[in-house]
Amino acid sequence: MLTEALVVSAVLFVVGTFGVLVRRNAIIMFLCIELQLNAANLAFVAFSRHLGIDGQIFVFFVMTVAAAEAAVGLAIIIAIFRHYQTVSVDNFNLLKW
Amino acid sequence: MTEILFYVFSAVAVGSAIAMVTRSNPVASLLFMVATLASVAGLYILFEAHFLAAVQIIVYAGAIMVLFLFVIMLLNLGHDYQRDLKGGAWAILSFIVAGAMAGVLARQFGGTGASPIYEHFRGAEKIDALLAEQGAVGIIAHPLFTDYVVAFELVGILLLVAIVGAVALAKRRV
Amino acid sequence: MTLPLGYFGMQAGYEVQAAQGGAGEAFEPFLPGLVILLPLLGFLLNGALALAASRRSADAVRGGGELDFFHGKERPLTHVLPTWIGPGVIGLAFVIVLVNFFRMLGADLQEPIVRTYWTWMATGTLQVDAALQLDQLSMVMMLVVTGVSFLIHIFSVGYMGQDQGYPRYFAYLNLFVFFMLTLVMGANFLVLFVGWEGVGFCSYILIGYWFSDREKADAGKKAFIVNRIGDFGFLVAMFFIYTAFGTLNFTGVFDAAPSTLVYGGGLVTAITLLLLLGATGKSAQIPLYVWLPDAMAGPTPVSALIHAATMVTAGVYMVARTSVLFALAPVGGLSVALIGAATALVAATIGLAQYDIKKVLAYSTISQLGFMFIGVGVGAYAAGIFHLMTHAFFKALLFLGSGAVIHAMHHALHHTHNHADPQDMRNMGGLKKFMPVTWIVMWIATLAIAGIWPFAGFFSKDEIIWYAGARAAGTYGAWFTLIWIVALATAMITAVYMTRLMIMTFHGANRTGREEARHLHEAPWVMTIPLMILAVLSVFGGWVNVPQDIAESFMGGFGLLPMTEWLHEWLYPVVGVAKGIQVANAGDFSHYSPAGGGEFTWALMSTLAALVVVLISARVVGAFKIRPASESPEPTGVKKVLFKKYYVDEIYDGLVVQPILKASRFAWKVIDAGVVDGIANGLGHTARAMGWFGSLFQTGSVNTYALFLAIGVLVILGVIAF
Amino acid sequence: MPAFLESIGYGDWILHALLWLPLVGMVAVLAGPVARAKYLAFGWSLLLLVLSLGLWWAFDPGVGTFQFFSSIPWIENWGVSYAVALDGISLFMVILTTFTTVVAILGSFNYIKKHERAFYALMLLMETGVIGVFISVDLFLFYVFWEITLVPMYFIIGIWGGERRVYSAVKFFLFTAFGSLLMLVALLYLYFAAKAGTGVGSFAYADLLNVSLTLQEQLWLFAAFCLAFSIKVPVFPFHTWLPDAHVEAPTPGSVVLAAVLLKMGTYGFLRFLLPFFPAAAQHSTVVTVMMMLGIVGIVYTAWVAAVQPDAKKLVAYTSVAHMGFVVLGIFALTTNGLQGGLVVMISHGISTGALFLLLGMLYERRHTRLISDFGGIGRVAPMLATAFMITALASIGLPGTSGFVGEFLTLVGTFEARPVMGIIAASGVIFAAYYMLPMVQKVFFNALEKPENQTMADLDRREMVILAPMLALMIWIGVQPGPILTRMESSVQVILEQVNGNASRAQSESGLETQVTLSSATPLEEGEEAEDSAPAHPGDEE
Repeated sequence: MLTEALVVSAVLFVVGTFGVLVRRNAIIMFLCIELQLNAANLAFVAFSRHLGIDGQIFVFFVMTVAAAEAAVGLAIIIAIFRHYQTVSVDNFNLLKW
Repeated sequence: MTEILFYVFSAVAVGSAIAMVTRSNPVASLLFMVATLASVAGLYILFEAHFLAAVQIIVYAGAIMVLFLFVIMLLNLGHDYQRDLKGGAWAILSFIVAGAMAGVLARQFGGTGASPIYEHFRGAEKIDALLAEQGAVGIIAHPLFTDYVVAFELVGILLLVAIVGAVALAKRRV
Repeated sequence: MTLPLGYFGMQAGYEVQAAQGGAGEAFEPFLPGLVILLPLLGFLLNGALALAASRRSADAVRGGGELDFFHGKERPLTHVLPTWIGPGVIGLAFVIVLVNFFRMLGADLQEPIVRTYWTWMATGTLQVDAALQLDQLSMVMMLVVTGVSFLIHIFSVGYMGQDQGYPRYFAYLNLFVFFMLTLVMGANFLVLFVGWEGVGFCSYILIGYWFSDREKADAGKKAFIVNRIGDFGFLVAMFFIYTAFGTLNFTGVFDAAPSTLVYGGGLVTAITLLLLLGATGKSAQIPLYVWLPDAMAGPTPVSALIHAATMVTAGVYMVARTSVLFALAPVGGLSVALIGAATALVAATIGLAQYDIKKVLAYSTISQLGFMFIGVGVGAYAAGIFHLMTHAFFKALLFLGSGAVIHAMHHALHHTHNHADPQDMRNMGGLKKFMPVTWIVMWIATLAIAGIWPFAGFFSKDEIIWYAGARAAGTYGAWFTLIWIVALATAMITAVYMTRLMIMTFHGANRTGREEARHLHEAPWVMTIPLMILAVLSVFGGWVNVPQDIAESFMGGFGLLPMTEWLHEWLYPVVGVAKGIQVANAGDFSHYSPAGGGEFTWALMSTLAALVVVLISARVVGAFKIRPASESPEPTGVKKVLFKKYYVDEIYDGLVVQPILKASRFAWKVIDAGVVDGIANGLGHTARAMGWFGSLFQTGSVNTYALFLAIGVLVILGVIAF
Repeated sequence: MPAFLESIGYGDWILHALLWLPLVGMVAVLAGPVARAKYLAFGWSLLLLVLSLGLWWAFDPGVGTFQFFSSIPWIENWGVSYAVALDGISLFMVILTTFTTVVAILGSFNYIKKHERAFYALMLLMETGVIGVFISVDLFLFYVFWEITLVPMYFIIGIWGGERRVYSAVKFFLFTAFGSLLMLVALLYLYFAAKAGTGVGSFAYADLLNVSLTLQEQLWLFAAFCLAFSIKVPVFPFHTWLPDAHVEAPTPGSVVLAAVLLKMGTYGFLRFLLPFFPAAAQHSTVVTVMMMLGIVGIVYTAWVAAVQPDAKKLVAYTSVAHMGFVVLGIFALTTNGLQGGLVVMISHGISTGALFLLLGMLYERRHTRLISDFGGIGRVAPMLATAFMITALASIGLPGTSGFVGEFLTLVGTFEARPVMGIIAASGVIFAAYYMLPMVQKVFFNALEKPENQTMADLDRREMVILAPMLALMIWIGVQPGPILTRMESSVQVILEQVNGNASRAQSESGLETQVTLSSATPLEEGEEAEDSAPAHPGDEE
């Protein structure tokens, strides 16, 4: 079952990646990143069944960081939205050169 | 039974993930995401990670996703949305990259089990024994408050900082 | 300075070992270092006074005016003390030199006395000492330098007395004497070179003494740069000498030279030719003579001291000093003589057509230096030094005399606010009744330079011509014959242009203008006394070295000339080795005459010819109708070519100066700013272009970055997987 | 004097004091009041000068190898140590540095008007860096100090410079940093090669001295080091940063740059390039190329200097010409050449430093550097003119001044090695007059026509105090260079022995090693192997 879980994890990760690449809505991009994190979590949990409980501890930490990240990220999105009245990342391209 | 459940949860997780990525309506995406998270929580249970599954449902699917929903609604993105998928060459390029990544990962993970790394995978019984002894919470809590206590405290500080940061960022300039 | 008239038991020729009378006593030099230190001390004292005075006048300039140091009731101290310090230190030095000279006379000095003071440069392989050398040659030079300098310093007290920069002038002049003495007393090539460059520098600051005048500053600069070309030759010659001998000491080099160097070999020829290049720079010979006429921009006493009597003769001294090397290199010697002959002729012809009294004298100096070069070139080193000495007397006299004339002219023109050129002979005429003393002494000098018996120039010049002719019998005989003919012709031309100068200046009608003529007067005693002393020397100075033939058959009978060939005997310990080498390798021709006849015959003929030329040209020039400069037409034809000095300055400017300037600009604008900096900037631009290309990837769009990230991850995964 | 120095244990602490005291001074300047910054910096640098002068007596002229050696391990894993020492070559560089710093700080009293504390702090930082370069006998340490010197100079040009200061500062930084990086690569290669040879990694000078390298390797490493040093010197095609930097730098910056920073390049030639890669340094083509570049530097830059309208740029180009003499003397590989080169370094430091100070004084009075804006200054500022004249004469090498001693010995040394090169280089004496005299004439002689020049002040007391010791040194070294030459002679001999001895050794081995390297791995890989095996012998580390 480990192999299958890993394949699922890989598929979820790739779907998340694809989402990050093609979506313009910053919030959805965020969601996709959460998806990638979950994919990783799944792999951790799958491995922890065989290699020890530490994998679950990592998942715990990843979730915490994801929560923090979501809080700050969404706050940033709100701040940006106040400025541009949009959350489409195509409009946020000042960060160059 | 477990096998069937595994495939069901997996199918739901992958399917709703794809739907999440492809739906244009943010709220719909979000709901599909919740579905994905819930199925992943189911997978966790199958792997005997009961505590994590509970946290996944409560914190992730519950709290964090609601936070997302709040923001979508706060910014009034729930309607008048426009299609925000990038199209054309960009989508093809992204698909190729993502597909290649999937291929590589699948090749790596989807081995036959003959790989030497699987030789060591004999810990399930031990974990089951521990689980029986300490319970679903205890098995996490024990290492968390002994070996990983520093990291645990740091994560706590991180959350505090994130709260302060979020407040500072989202606060309306007076 | 008259030489003591002691008769030394005398043999003709060089083969005989010179055994001087009163031999046996060791020569004990008397404070030789002080000879050099005294002028340096004078320089420091006068220099301090000069700075003090300059600061005062600078304050006045800053206040918007000019400070006249002589306006007040009495001269300020800064302008009084130099009168005593300047000539004083030189006079003291002269006295010390005289003491040494008498001591040397009484001693039998075969080897030079070397006094080492400290080690100047010492590396693992090279050792150069700060050392002075006393021998017969340096003694002659020291006497000439200090003696003539002393007189010129005294003259300067009068001539420069009303100059605002009086202390500065004496500071420079003392510094010059210091370097000149270093030059003639140095015991190795490097100490000589210190003096060599030092006098060049002093010449530079003294020519540009009135530095506010652009032309004068230019002339000084030209002198220094042209001199440096010569110095380059000298420097390279030193490298050759050092690598060949491992030392730069005169004694070491000259003792080793006959055994180390091959007669006529490439090395010694190269050394001598390079030394010759150095000498042409310092002594104003072709091709580097062009600075000397311009150098007349300096004060006239400076021209007398530096550009007639001492510094310009350094080249002759150097050739005589390195006579051993030149004797070993027949081609080197011949080149010296050829250059001397060419210079003598060219300069003399230019001198024919000049109007500026100092320019005439300048070209005359170049021409006479050419004679000295012929002398040292044909191997008659003593004759060259002899002419150097007599020339120092009569040319200093001529310059100082012209200085007195210019001084008078300047005052006269100044009184009437006339802006005519006080140095242009066309503005003079008939000055003899205003300045009789000057007139007489200048005629004495003219007769001396024209080579008329019994004046000093006769003996020295005649001897050079004789030896040039004598060499016609040996190798390169055709060249020496040519040199001999040129020398004879030049001697006649000398008589012509000098007579022309005298007639235009002192005879005929006065052309200064009626009002100006009232202010013409004789120079003060402080200027005329040095003139008179020099005049005496110009008359009798030649008697120290009367050819034996002449002494016995002509004048000896009158008992007038107790010394014969004294200078030859005196210098024998220094130049004898060279003479020996020459005799051994090329043969002895000192009694050969290319056109027959003995020394006496030729001497008689030449003095008669010179006399005739002087008389004829006096009549011819006297018959010309000369008009003041402002009314004179521009010279035409041959006269114009001569007046324009064969356009040599223009040719040099076009062929050397401008191309170097153009090349410099090219190097700066094109190579430096264009190519070198262009490549550097080009690299910078390339880096920038690459950066611009890289910046294309920085779209600012998150998706793009995410794609790059994904590709990166993919690559890493691929590396792990495969 | 030596007895007194002995009694206070001078030799034990002097190098450390010279190296670190400027930093203490820097902190003091930064912490102190602005108004006192310059006095504090001046007093502090004067103290350092006095301290460093003791070296003159404490130094033993008979010993050619390093003196006052002390070494403390720093980064032991890499074999880096804090090792400082002094020999006859660095002795003069250190004294020149302390002297120049005093002069430069005193010369900037009126010139520096903004951010005074920062400026004087940077000057002291510079002193530490430069002294560090000259006394380090550990290449890692050397490299650290080498790079440290860039920083203060970059800011000095960039903050207190003229109109195009930023361009010049960046150009200066990029040029020198570019060379340094190549040197770092070569240095690491050398380190690993040494490790491969001995099994112990060390950056110590003595350990890297005897690394056995093939001729091929030597040539490459030589090229890398040489490029870094050549840019610093600067040798001909890399010189264009110098005029720009000099023109834009403030007077004290120019003084330090000319007097000390350029010497780091030639010092590097002497200290590292020649002894480390003797076979390359004696390689006929290499010597020819380097000497040609030196000659081009002498003649070509003299020509370029002659047509500069900007007096400071003119002097900057003459710097290149003088450094050309040094390069020439060094690569002549003769005693005379090396000693002459060293004397030129000292002499150039003093005379060009003085020229820049004098030009700075003119600039303070007239706020222009263009030669054509002056004329007749000799009448209103006779002291300034006299000082300038003497300095100019020392610069063009009139006998009796310091410039002549150096140039003459250099040329003699060159002539011994390559007569034709010596002759061509000797023509530099002509061109020196060709560039310097017209400038002197146009500035100090000619008519005093411009009204703004007529009110120019002469030297004040502070300026005389600055110039007097410099002028005295120019003449003293010109007349009596003996004490200096004897102090450097043994060290020069040591370097020559290292070059000649090591070269013969390398050549005898290179025949064997070339064949080995052709077939097997490069030494770098050998070095890595050795690194792997190193922990097997932990005892070797100590």
